[in-house]
Amino acid sequence: MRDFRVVRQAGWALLPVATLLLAMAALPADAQEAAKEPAYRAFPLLGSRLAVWAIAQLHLNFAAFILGVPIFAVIIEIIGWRTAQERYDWLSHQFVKLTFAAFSTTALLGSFLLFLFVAYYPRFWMYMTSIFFPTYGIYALLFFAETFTVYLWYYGWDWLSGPRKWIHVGLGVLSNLFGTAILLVANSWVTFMMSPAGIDESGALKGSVWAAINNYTWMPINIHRLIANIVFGGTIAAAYAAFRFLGATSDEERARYDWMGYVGNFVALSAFIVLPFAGYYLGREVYAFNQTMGITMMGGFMSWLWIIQAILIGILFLGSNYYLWLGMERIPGSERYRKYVPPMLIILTLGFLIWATPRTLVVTMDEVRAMGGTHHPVIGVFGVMSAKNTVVNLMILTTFLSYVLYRRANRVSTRSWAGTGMAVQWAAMGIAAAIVTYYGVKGYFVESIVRIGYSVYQVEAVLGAIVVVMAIDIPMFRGARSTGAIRWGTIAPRSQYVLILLAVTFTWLMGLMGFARSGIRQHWHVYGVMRDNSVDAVTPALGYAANVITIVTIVFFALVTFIFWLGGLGERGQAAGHAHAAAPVLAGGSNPRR
Amino acid sequence: MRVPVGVRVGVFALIVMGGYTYFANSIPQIESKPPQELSLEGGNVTPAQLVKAGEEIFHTKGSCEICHRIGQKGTRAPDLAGIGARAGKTKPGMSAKQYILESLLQPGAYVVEGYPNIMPQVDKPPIGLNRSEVWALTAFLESLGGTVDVTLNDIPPTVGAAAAGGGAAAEVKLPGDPKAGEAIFAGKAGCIACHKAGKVGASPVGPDLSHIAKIQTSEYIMKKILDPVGSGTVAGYPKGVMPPIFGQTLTAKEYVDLVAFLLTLK
Amino acid sequence: MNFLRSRFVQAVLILIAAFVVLRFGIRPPAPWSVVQLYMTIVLLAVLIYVSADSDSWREFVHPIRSTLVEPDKRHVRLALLVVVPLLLGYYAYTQAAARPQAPPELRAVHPAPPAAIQFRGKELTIQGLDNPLRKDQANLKKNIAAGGEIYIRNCVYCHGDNLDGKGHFAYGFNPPPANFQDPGTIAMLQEAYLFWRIAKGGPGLPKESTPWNSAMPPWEDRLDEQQIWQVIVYLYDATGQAPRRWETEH
Amino acid sequence: MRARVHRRGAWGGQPCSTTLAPTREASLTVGHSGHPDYTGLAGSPSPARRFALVALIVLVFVGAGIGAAFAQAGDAQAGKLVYERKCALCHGEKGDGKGPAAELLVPKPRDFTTAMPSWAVLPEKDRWNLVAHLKTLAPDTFKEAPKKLELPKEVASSPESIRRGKEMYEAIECNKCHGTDGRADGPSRPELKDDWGNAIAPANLTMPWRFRGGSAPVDVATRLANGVVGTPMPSFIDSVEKPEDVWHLANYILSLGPRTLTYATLVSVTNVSDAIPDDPDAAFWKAIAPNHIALLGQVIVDPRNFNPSIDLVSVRAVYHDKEIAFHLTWDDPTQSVEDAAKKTYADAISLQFPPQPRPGPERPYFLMGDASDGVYLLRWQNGKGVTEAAANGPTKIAPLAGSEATAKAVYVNGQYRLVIKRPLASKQPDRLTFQPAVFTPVAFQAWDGGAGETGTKMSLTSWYYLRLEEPQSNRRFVVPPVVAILTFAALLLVVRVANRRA
Repeated sequence: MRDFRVVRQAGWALLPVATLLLAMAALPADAQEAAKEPAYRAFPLLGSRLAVWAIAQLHLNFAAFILGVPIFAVIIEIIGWRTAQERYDWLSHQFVKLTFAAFSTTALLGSFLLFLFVAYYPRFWMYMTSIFFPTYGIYALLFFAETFTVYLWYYGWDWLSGPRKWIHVGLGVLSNLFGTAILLVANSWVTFMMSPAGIDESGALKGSVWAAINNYTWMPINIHRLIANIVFGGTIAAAYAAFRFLGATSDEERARYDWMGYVGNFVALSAFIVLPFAGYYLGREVYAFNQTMGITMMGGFMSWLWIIQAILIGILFLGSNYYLWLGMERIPGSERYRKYVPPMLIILTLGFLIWATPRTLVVTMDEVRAMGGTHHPVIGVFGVMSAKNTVVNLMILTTFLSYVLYRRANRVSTRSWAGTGMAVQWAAMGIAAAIVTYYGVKGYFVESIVRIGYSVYQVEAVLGAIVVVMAIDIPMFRGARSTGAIRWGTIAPRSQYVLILLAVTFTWLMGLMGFARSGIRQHWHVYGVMRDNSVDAVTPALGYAANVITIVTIVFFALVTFIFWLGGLGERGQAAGHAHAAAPVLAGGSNPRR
Repeated sequence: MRVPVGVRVGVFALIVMGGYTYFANSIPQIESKPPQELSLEGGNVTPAQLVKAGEEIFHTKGSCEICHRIGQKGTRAPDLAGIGARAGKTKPGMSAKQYILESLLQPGAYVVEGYPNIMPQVDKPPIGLNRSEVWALTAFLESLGGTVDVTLNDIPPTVGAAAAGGGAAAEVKLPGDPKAGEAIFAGKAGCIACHKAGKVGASPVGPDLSHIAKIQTSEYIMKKILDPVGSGTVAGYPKGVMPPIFGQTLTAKEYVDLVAFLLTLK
Repeated sequence: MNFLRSRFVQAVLILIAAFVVLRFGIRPPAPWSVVQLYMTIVLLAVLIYVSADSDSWREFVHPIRSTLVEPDKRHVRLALLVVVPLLLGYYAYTQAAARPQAPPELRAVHPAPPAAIQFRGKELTIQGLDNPLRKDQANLKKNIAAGGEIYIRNCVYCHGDNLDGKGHFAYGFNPPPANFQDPGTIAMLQEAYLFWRIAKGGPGLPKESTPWNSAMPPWEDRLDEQQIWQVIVYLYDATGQAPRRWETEH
Repeated sequence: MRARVHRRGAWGGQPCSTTLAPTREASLTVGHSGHPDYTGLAGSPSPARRFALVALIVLVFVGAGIGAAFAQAGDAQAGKLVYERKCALCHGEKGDGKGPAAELLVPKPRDFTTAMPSWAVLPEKDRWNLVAHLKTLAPDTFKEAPKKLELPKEVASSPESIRRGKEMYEAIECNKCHGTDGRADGPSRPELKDDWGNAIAPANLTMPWRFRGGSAPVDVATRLANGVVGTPMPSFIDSVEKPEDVWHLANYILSLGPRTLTYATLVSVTNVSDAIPDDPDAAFWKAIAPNHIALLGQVIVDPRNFNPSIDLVSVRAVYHDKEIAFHLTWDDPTQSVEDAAKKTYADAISLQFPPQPRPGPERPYFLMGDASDGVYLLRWQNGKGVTEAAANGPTKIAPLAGSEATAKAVYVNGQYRLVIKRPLASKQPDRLTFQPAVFTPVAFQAWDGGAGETGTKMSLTSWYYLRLEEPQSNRRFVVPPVVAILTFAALLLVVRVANRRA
């Protein structure tokens, strides 16, 4: 029975690979033939652009999920393996199960996307092939290797346990390496479209394909996507746990999924905190590649996109903190820290207000006249980078404080130097906040080029404080006295909606950023090289983009729900047949030792 | 009545996304349209579009403004205001359309009295307009006081062949004689009064031209001689010293020779 | 004051106070769109505040629930059932009957410059372009003075003699002329960007910056390259701002 | 209270001579605490040109909100630096009014009545330093300390006062320059010159918000008592019958127009059911609220117009199911038609629309469109009437055949009032069909032919919105009850659910 399923699933995943190879073979061999091809064909009803957009976005969502989740799944598996805690192994297996269910859908969407390119943008695809043909083979090979290792990893879970666990962990690591390599290859195509390199004026490849791969935005996108994938995987896994929590019928089940949601969210949050820095690096490289593109992105046509992005990020910040605060309630002893909540909330809210302040205002003419210009003398001060960098760093610091308080909610340090340690921790955070604010204010009085450099100091101050605080925190609470075990499963149900809010918001945000990344090319397929002459060459307005993103996100969640439901069906059938896989008892008695 | 978890979560997610979508739709919507690219040949072009394209070419690629002005008498070339009306009467037996085309494609065939014969053929490098561009430019000139009646068929198919083939301006081979140009540099034009060019000249008034062909395009050099002010002055040198008279004092041959000489300075 | 202890009352008071501050405390008045955005954020924060722990949430919900449920609050309940719909209906009436206003507009503050422009038949690459006059420090003073003359002859009508965008013609144009004293304008831009804006004016703007509305003339018809650079050095000198430099890396 | 005023000669409303009478020791103390006091100047009788300039500058600076009693000593050297930075471009380094901007400004820089902005942005110290520096430019003039002039006691505005003011207005012949209704259309207007021989226009008294000296009664009374140095405006304190007549005059002048004006951002077109009268002076129009639109000089295309004559048009617009009508009111000091001998052109005004309604924010270029994207104009010219026209730029205006628009204009005492009518829907594809409840772009252009305005020499606006109010909109009666009922239902549901759970 199970073997049959393996074959069937493997078939599903291999089908796209075959399609891909077939499609490539079908491409006209030489340029003579290519010239006869029409440049575009029209996708029925939707139009080619919308079709490609929607499928690419869906494919990307799934791909991000199946690449992101295994990264922390393998880390959790290693934790479980080294600490010999069954529940981590169970959790890791759960996560991989989620990935696994989404695997073939990803491949299917990928091949569909390929079909769309070949069929509806033949000339564009021809051009990309002329540059990247060598990478296609590598991609197919990597995909095959990835499929193979993930299958072994998932199905070998029981078989490769005990003394052979190291092989199993090795498989997990290997599948992640393959997955990341796939990401890097695919990114080279995407980033080449944004910031082409290694080609001559006519657009032909100059030297080796490596120059085209290693273009301005390739490495920043690699880093940004890798981190974002972890965040995304974490939020989706947490949302899944939240969903199961809300539908749970027993305390034991609730406890288990409460914990799973917590871990998923913790993973997401940890990666999320570094994401803005990766985004900043990407932004800088875009500017460095082409100033016009940079300004289109930040100041011009897309300026309001960043206000929406700011609102989404603000909601992610508020939501993450809110979840931690609600989570403290299930920890005896946390009442000590409740008094910190209002001040933290005030900082986060003020930060959010400034963070979301638009620079390009939506104003009526009456308002313009009242303001004496399109700039507001007060609000304008908050709309600039200096203010935003400052508040986002303070928000990160506050979120970190929330997490530190959560960590020590049920613990009392027994170290003799605890008082001094805490004083140093507070001082580190205070100094970091002071540095951030100082450079934020000073940024208004220096010229731009100097101001840009200040953001680096601000980031360093925050990261420095995080490192110092954690370096003290870990020894300080080793072997600490407990004020009581965490009562998993007793968290307020509204916290689970927060997890769902975070997942929805992050997915939507990914769609928005996809639009931004793709939209800044404007009317180019390959920026500055291959013009988009199709009927869809117009870069749509934000409202239209939002509609598309919402629909794609709904479809994505519907598909995910359906796939998880299918996975659940199998599990139920199994549960009826065999004894239920040992799920660790979490309620009571388990005090996570780290 | 308990609402199923799936429904509750679904509704919640929809509300959240609906909020984002509503906000994105509530701000004024701006699309980014690609710049209009006029495909002249084969397409249905209105005279107005043609004139607009021609006006663009006049100001940019055509480099016409180096010598010609509209509504202002130039020192090197006639004022083009009202050319559309005047063109039909200038040369007996020639319509406005024919006259303008002749002036663009064979500038030497008829030179307005009082002006030197210095105009280059617009379909040859360095200007190198293609057939459509000549078409649009003619339409624009006709529109200055006359009616636009030029069609693509009026323009010989051979026009712009050189431009289409060559492409890059770097390959321009000018017909001038560098030897003769050197004599003009030292003699008639008096460039050596201010410029140094290799062994010739020494005065530091203007920039050293010994390697000018390496650092400047032929286009720039040609323009700079005719329009010293409009082409900008190299930083560090006084502005407005170079006289703007060469368009009038030099003959077309002398001018071409001088450019040819300067282009040898690498 | 026991009354102020109530979470429900606190929530309402915070919202009212925030609205009063944002709507009436900022001078000149903040655009309505910004006030709305801010109030949404404040509302979110207040909801989190009242529900951040279970006690607080119970306390917040209690008055609402008791009003809805308890028999002795029947009159309050009925009153609310009448008053709230009436209030919202009245609000809807004021909205529907209001005199229509000109719709709000959005105009990109810093539109994206082209990589290169055609300036009087010559191609100028904007990206990485520096003001040539800055190299000539000896004559900078002279150039600034020349720029001042050009400014006062050409620009002052809109941008004002104090360079604050309040010239004679400023009050009637939409968009209003740029205020160079504002640190958010020229101080954020490279000189080459200013060159593009001055040379090409309103008609040279990309679509998202509503080129059809801008009254900025394309100055390439009147000023030559040197003169535009002179005006630019004057603008920075007269406002005490420094231009943004190009980054040296890459 | 009798003002101590030393004056020479009487002006009697004559066009000004080029000599200045600078012996006015005009300083007045007025019991009006919110207002600054004014310090007049005394000096030698020499009408030195530089003196006049410096005097004016000092007057303006001192007037800019500084109490005379606390006149501080400024640092002339520091003032020189400020002067060079902020003033010299207009007024010249030597203060002789020969800065580079001088040729374009009207009135010329030395005359501060219109072109000079408020320099209140400068720190007070800088302003005092400037005063000190300015005094060094004409040192002889400032040897004597200024003396004071006192205005009579303020008379509050009342119908009687205004009536008395109107009598005085005619008695001292204000109308010779300022016109019967104060619209600057008096018969002497063409001959007016400032003290240096430049043509200068009288103020339009119906627009007090434009008075550079301020539009408070005390400001106006001060101008009347003092005159405006350097301009043909003399002192009238001795011409009026009684000194307090300056207050009656001030009250009358301020009754001619609103103190401030709110400019419109939207032209609202009212829906009417009756026939729309052709006569611009019909009572019908008075009931419609005007939309005031600011016009500015065209400075983009040559020849440019830096000193536009017409700067305001008030628009009233109505429509019914067949027609739309625009009632336009604007001040023009001279009624003129095309006349090559006198170098005048026809007065004209035009309304500009896109030729078709279009979705999205995109529109033709506001300056009458361009070659590829033209505009549709409703254009009225004095003597020629209304035409419909298409324009592809300010120099490419082509009348459209088969115009369906009609117009009727009147010109009274320096003001045009015009009604233009057109069918709501146009049968032609190149002419806009007006639709209710749609924001239609609209712009205006005006030409004062008497001031030599024609072609691109015009005043104009950028795009505004025009909106036809929905006919008999029921929305406000339908929407609120629906909202109320829905709210009620929602509340009821909440109460019921809560009770069931409890």
